[in-house]
Amino acid sequence: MEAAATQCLFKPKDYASDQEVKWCPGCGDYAIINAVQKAFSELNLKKEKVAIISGIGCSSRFPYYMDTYGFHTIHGRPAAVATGVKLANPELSVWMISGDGDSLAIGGNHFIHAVRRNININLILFNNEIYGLTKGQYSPTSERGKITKSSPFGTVESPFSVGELVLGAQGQFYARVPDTDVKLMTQVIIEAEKHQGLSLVEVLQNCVIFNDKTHAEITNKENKANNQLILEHGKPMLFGENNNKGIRLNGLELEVVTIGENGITESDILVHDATTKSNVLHNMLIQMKLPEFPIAMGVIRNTEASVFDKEFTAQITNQQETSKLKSLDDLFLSGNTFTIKD
Amino acid sequence: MEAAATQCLFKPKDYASDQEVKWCPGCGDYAIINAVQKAFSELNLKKEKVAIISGIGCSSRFPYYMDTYGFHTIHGRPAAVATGVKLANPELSVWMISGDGDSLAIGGNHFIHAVRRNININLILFNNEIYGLTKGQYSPTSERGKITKSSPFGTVESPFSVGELVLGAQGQFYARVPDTDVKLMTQVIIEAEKHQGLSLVEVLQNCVIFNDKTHAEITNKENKANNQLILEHGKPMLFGENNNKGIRLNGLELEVVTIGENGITESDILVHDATTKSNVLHNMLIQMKLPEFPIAMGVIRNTEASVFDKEFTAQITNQQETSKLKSLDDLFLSGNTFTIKD
Amino acid sequence: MDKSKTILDSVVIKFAGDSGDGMQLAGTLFTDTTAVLGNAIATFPDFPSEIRAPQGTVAGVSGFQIHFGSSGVHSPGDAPDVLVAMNPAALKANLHNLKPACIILVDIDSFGKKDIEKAGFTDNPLTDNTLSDYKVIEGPITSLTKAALADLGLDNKSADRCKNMFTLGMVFWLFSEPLEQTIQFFEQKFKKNPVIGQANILALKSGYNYALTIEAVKTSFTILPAKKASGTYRNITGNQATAWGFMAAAKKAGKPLFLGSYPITPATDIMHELTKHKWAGAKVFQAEDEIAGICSAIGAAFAGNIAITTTSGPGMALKTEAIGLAIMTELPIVIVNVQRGGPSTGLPTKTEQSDLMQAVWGRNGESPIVVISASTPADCFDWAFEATRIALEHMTPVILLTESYLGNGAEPWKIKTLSDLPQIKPLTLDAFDADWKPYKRDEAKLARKWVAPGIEGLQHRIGGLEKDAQTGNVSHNPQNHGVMVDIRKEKVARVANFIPDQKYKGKDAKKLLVVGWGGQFGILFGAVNDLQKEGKYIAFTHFNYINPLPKNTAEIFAKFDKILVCELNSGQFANYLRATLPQFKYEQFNKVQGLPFKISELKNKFNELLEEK
Amino acid sequence: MDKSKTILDSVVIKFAGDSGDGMQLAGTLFTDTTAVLGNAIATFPDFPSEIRAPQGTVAGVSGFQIHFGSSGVHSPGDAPDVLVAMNPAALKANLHNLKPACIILVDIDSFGKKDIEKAGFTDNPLTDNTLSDYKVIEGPITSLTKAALADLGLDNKSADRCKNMFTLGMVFWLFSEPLEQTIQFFEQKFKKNPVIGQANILALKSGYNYALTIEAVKTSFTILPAKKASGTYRNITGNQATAWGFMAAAKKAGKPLFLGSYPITPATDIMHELTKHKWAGAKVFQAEDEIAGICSAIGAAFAGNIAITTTSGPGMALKTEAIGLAIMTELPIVIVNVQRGGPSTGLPTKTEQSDLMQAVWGRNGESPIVVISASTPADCFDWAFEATRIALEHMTPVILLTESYLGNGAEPWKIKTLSDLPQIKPLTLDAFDADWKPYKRDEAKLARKWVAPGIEGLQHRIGGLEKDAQTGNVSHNPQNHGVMVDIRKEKVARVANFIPDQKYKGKDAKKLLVVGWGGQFGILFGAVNDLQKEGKYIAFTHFNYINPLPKNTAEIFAKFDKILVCELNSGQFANYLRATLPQFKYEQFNKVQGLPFKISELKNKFNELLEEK
Ligand SMILES: Cc1ncc(C[n+]2csc(CCOP(=O)(O)OP(=O)(O)O)c2C)c(N)n1
Ligand SMILES: Cc1ncc(C[n+]2csc(CCOP(=O)(O)OP(=O)(O)O)c2C)c(N)n1
Ligand code: SF4
Ligand code: SF4
Ligand SMILES: [Mg+2]
Ligand SMILES: [Mg+2]
Repeated sequence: MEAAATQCLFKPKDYASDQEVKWCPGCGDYAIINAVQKAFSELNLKKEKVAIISGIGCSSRFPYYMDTYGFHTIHGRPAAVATGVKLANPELSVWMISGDGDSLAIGGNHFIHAVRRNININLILFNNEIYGLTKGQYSPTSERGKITKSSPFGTVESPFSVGELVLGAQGQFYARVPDTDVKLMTQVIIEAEKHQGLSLVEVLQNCVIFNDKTHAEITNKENKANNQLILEHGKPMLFGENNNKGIRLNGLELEVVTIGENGITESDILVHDATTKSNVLHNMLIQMKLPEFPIAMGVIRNTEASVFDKEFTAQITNQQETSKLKSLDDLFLSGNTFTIKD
Repeated sequence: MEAAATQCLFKPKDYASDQEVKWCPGCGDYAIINAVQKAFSELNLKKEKVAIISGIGCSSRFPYYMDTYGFHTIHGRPAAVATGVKLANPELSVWMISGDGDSLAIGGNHFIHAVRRNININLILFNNEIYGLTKGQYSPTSERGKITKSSPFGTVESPFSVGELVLGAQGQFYARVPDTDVKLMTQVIIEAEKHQGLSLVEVLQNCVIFNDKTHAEITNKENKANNQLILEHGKPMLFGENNNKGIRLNGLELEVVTIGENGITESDILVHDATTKSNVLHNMLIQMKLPEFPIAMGVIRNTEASVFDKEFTAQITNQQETSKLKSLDDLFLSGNTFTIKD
Repeated sequence: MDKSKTILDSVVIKFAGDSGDGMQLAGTLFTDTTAVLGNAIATFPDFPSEIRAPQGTVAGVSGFQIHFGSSGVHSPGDAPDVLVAMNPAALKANLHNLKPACIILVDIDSFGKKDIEKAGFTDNPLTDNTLSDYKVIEGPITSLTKAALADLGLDNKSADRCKNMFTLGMVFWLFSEPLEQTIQFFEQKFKKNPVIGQANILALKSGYNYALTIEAVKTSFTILPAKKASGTYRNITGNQATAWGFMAAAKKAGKPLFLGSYPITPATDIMHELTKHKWAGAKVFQAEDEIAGICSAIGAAFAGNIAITTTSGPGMALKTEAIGLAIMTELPIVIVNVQRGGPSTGLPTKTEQSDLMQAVWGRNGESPIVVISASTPADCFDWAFEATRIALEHMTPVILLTESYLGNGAEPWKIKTLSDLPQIKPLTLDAFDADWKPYKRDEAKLARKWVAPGIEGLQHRIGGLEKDAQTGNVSHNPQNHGVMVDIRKEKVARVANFIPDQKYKGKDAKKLLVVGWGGQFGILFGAVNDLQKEGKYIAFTHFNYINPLPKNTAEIFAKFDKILVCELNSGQFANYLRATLPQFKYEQFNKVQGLPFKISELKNKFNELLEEK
Repeated sequence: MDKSKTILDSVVIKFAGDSGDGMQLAGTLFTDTTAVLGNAIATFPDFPSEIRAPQGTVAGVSGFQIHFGSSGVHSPGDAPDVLVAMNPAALKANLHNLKPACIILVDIDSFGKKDIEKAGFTDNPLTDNTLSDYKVIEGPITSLTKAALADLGLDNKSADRCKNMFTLGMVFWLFSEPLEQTIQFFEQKFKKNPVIGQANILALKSGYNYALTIEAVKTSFTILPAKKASGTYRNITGNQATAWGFMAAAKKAGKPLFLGSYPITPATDIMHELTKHKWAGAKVFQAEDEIAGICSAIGAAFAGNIAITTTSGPGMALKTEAIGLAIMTELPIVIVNVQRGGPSTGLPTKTEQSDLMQAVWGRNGESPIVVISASTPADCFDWAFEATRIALEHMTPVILLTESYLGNGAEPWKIKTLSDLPQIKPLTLDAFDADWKPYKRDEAKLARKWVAPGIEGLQHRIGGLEKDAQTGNVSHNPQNHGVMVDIRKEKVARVANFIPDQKYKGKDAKKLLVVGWGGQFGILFGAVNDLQKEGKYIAFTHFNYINPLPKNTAEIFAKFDKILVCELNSGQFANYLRATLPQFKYEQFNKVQGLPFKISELKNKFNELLEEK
């Protein structure tokens, strides 16, 4: 139960509920909730206008810790529940919180359909490449060969690439961020809320207990300048300790070049356009892998397209305005009827 | 019940079962079963080594009509059942028959996971862009705005593009064929069987009853030369009535050019490479749409990658060879035991 | 020419032909006309699961049976008085089940040698003695239809398609029924394609005239209108009535209606119907599967909409887990299961009542839920309305069981106006209230309040983990779990305090109580009624409220020597009663053939029990 | 220093601490040692559903209870004789449930002011009178552990982690048990990280010595070995025993073993166990969800493997539809449900028996299935074996119900060798046979033959639509459907002809029959046993075969005045019995708190019924 909200702006901590946060000490989920609270505060979201829907998993305990409306549903189904929430009340700011198991194993179908429909929901995917809550089995994002409780001899499956799957399902917004960069996370989450349609934020999240340091090569302080390319719309794709490395297009392939070497200048470097309809370059950016490439971070794709809940509602409004039927009584009495008199 | 098979080669009709085929007269499914029987015959498949697994839908009645082992399972789940069949007996040639509803609506999750795992199954997707068996509701591949029994005012959803979804799920083999071209279908099905890993054949299939002529613009005799680009590995991407139109790469975009116009020669035309690891160009080919482009047909992607059932089995064999445990008695008596004497 | 007329109480007609022969349309149009004439009617469509099953085979026969009359119409009838057989297969499929002296109307054009063989006859049944007990009307229907339409310039196929209307015209003549309404239907329907409309109308008229010309049977029949309560009626199928009931409930509750559903036979028509009525604000979401169907409904309920999901057996199975979530979060949703033949994919187009156990008990954990069922096509309206009322006023998911037999069947519905219907009072809280807690309950019903997102200060979280009995916060406390298990059970049990008493028919009959539930109402009623008229000591009680049972159920059962539970399964309601009211002994009469009961087989069973000592 | 020793029959110890304190490991190691000493044991791990629930809170307490002794060990015990409380929260969580004069071992280092408040105490329970009835052993365990390990150069956290072993050392001293086995465990486990191994060993020894030094309690205890049947034993959990039972069954049936599963608490360990044994050919497929888990198993069964799927409540719900397919296609699969607290996500780490109805009846259509249940951790081996035998020899899916309480609990298992076990004879057909038809059956069992793809000439098709009783081709024939519904039912019923008779204990007791099923066997047995020793007229029968029931069940029930069904749910087996054997009256004793029964509460109930007239 909550005290009535006041008119003034909310501080990040105002979005915290009275429930004790129960993630393991050191879990990457803490950073994510911080970023979300910061973003909500910057967006000045009214708590009562927010509905946070999650599935089952460590990550999915998230709604309990937020002083908004929240629903901790069942494993794999938050996208379907969130779809119902949004269609029932399009005024709400609907957030879906989910794990790599929740959204990509059992929930894969609802996930790709929510993406395809481009319903206006913000989906934060906590990708720790493991099933945390069930104590450490491999997930559909675990790298091939990974040794876990359910793969004592290493997995023999190729993982999904979240971004590629999203784009393959006609996704219009995809961002990737490490849990170590709260600032970037906050920005990206703000962008996600602003985007109309399904906004997918993949967070590379660390599970200290069952998959510690999976993302370390990318996120480590020592490596991050060289191993992350932080994309900004309209900015050249530069990275590296001295910000002098960049991405260049060579035919149908990307390559890493260094400004000042071999006559390369900034004008050779690609400028990021998140808003272009074509997903060809977005896909290429998503596919960049260590060690040849840095990992692309930030908002990779952010395009406008028809928004499902908007059109769904508009069709109803349109019928309400144009139909000859105005009441159920009209309907019941339409067509062939017959009357029996006493 | 079947007579014992003889040693000689099978004719296409030898693969037909004794059950009456019950599709509507004029249904595109007839052409597909013909192509499959032709392909089986050319591949000289032994009937008893073939298992055909389907879900539910008009298309999924397919196994009943084939004199092989067959399983008409439940709606949306054939990929999961087929995975069990293949892992249980990797010697079998496993075929999955499914519809756009079966594989992309209810069965979407098993579909993308089978693709991701690259299990050695041939999946023929009958894409009639409608739910046939339930009498005509829109499917996840129905075009936006489509009027059907369940969308009397037109759909407000964007469809999946099968090929894009397959590639987004790490697919290694994707082919597209119209049901009107039995010869091409037969070739493609043969290629699918030869490919190791999941082979996806999307057939643009006509449902005469509930979605007649959906693919007509592509498949009509009058249009097909201009509206289809039939890809062959190692061949230039030429099409058109006079086979003088072609696809050229222009930056990150494809364009249609005419040989002989504006100085274009055959050397400007892209040569199809189905086997290249990169899916960038494959994706661009899949994305080509009328009226600007012809629709790409044939085997678009055909790449080698680890095959799930092979590695799954190899891991077991490896353990059998290397483990110190040799019998269950060894296992039961290993570790801490204690003995009570009389 | 005048025809002598026989006035009948009621008649059963069956239209039978190939799947492509348009028998469902002919039957429906006949039903519409006869309904408008004020007859009591009951219909039973019966078709193969293939879209166009192989032409000319028995497996491909599509049938539409209609029973109509002035009285005694409680069911679509055991067997036809008049059979329309468009081809040998249609004849073959129905030969084993005809009333003595049945009239058989056949299209002799379709009785070629090949057709006869395809149907599985060795000889021509029209010329050997097969039909000697029946009155056969032979008409060259196909050729006459073509001839009649010759001037319209139609292609062969389109002309051929009109033969069902030629036939219908003949049937209309037989029963002295007017053509006007059917003509209007075609004028309306083919506004954009008037040639086809005209062709059908012409065929209809030609058939009528042909029958008149040949004086098809010596007498033709007239059925007087039924003595029905005065009022305005329309013909309605169970699925349509279900959809309309929900729309009415939403209006009377003042909340938007949301349906999340995935197509499945025979439930899809509810979705088809609702989606037409976006003008009334109906939000219809065709989900990617049944799980998304119910989950979207749960989300919509959480967000304050009246949320429904519709399905049939296998889809119901898939919804099992999510129903548990609705039970745990105590959200008001209605789950409709239009039952069909099972198990598994089973017999998708056939009727059965075999999902009762699944509804009552088929979930993990202690998961009590309200289960109710409809009993006639038209009362699907009332039970959809009542299901919604219970869900909203008791904050609980409700399962509504109907059947293929109801969903596809039709009967006249005495039209209700919105003002006839009671208000529904959802337990919403619409503004901040400092005393509120998410799982605080009202005393009478043990229901919690419905608080949709949007209200300042009432933010809260719900979920599938066990929750504290007051705050709704996650609780792993053992005692609290025990308390919550009991509360959930008692909340459902208390619905019994807010429903009417169970009734029974047959005051002085102490010997045998016939117990029914669901869609077999009319047939059971008819059978019992017949025996009551014969003066037998037999009574009848029919359940619509399954869980909880009406409070006076035991009281009624106690009055009788024998209790016979009749259902289209292997004894599920009987077993449920044994578990719920174990003090009584229950006899069973069951049929699991994908078909409704026959009045005759019921009467045999009843008589058997009545004669036993 | 010599210590005086008390010899005891049996003792209950509970290790309790924070989720991170390693209580499960301490408990398991203690169990292993005491098992090897030949004691009878029963264990009960009990932990929160969070991975690391908040430190220092009652919600975060993880417990491991073990009952061991020479006799009378039928359950993990109602309440501990010895409580190890690593912090105030662990004390708080257990205070309400201690034996009088219980020994409480606490780490005083963790009784700071903040810790005490976090646990919800107002004052320090060690210094106010809270514990005056108990014998408290206070040890500065954290600081002593650190001191003991000072020389190893470990970081603080790693040193801290060894305090569970310090504590375990103290407990070993208390019960005069040797350290060797635990030392070996650490040497083995930390081969690659010997410092950590040494640290644990050092902590263990230091704890032992510390207890000895302070003479922790005046007397220390000795438990004599149990009088068990001679043979070689090992300690085993229910989940491990289940996995091994399947492996043994596969060997004895001569077919490869396939598991399709998706992780879910508390069933996942079966998969973890099986996947280790690829050397034995076990094919373990971690599917994308539970539906794919069972569907892959169905596919594997079709292809001739012994196919299993394992899950718990919500996952079971998801498998509902596919179970129907296995019933329809009559393929041999085993579905294991390790039950947990429901409904919905419920209480994932707690035990319950509330999925019985779901197992027996929770599907669409008439879908009979064999249901059996295990009753102790070790006999999960036998019931997994038996489930497989029935599936293969009767060509039917089988549901095996176990419980969290069994799956995680452990007891000594008298090791079986493969030669001890009977052969399983699957109904395979391995070569062409002109007489064979896909749905032709043997007369005794009504089972069809198992024909896997690969055999020339036996190509055939199966599926979820109703099928012809002989050919297995799709059939929409109503009579055939009726026949098939009956055959499927009768096939399951006939399993009763191939299972042993039900037994009961308590020959001359006509007054009260206690009926149990599943994992509460030991506790129920213990409670009845106690009263029988007191000379009360009470008997006990425990069911492992649920559907069908053993043939002599009614015969046994008929011998008694009262039948009391005891189960961890609201009365599901009782309701099932009412439906199945309605001629008897069933009383109920139920508990739905996520916890096993207590012997004391059972005895109270039994006495109450015995005293009633
Ligand atoms: C129907 C169902 N199946 C399985 C589970 C068990 N389960 C709970 S969470 C989970 C996976 C968690 O992984 P992920 O979604 O990646 O979340 P994380 O814990 O890693 O944040 C599983 C398998 C369940 N609760 N319900
Ligand atoms: C669990 C379940 N849900 C729904 C259905 C109903 N159903 C049968 S087939 C089908 C869709 C068929 O569409 P598609 O897969 O495209 O096959 P098509 O008939 O077009 O070949 C549906 C919704 C079912 N049989 N089972
Ligand atoms: S198990 Fe992993 S993901 Fe879960 S709370 Fe702990 S650290 Fe976080
Ligand atoms: S309904 Fe459509 S897809 Fe189905 S059999 Fe007929 S034509 Fe083919
Ligand atoms: Mg995860
Ligand atoms: Mg389709």
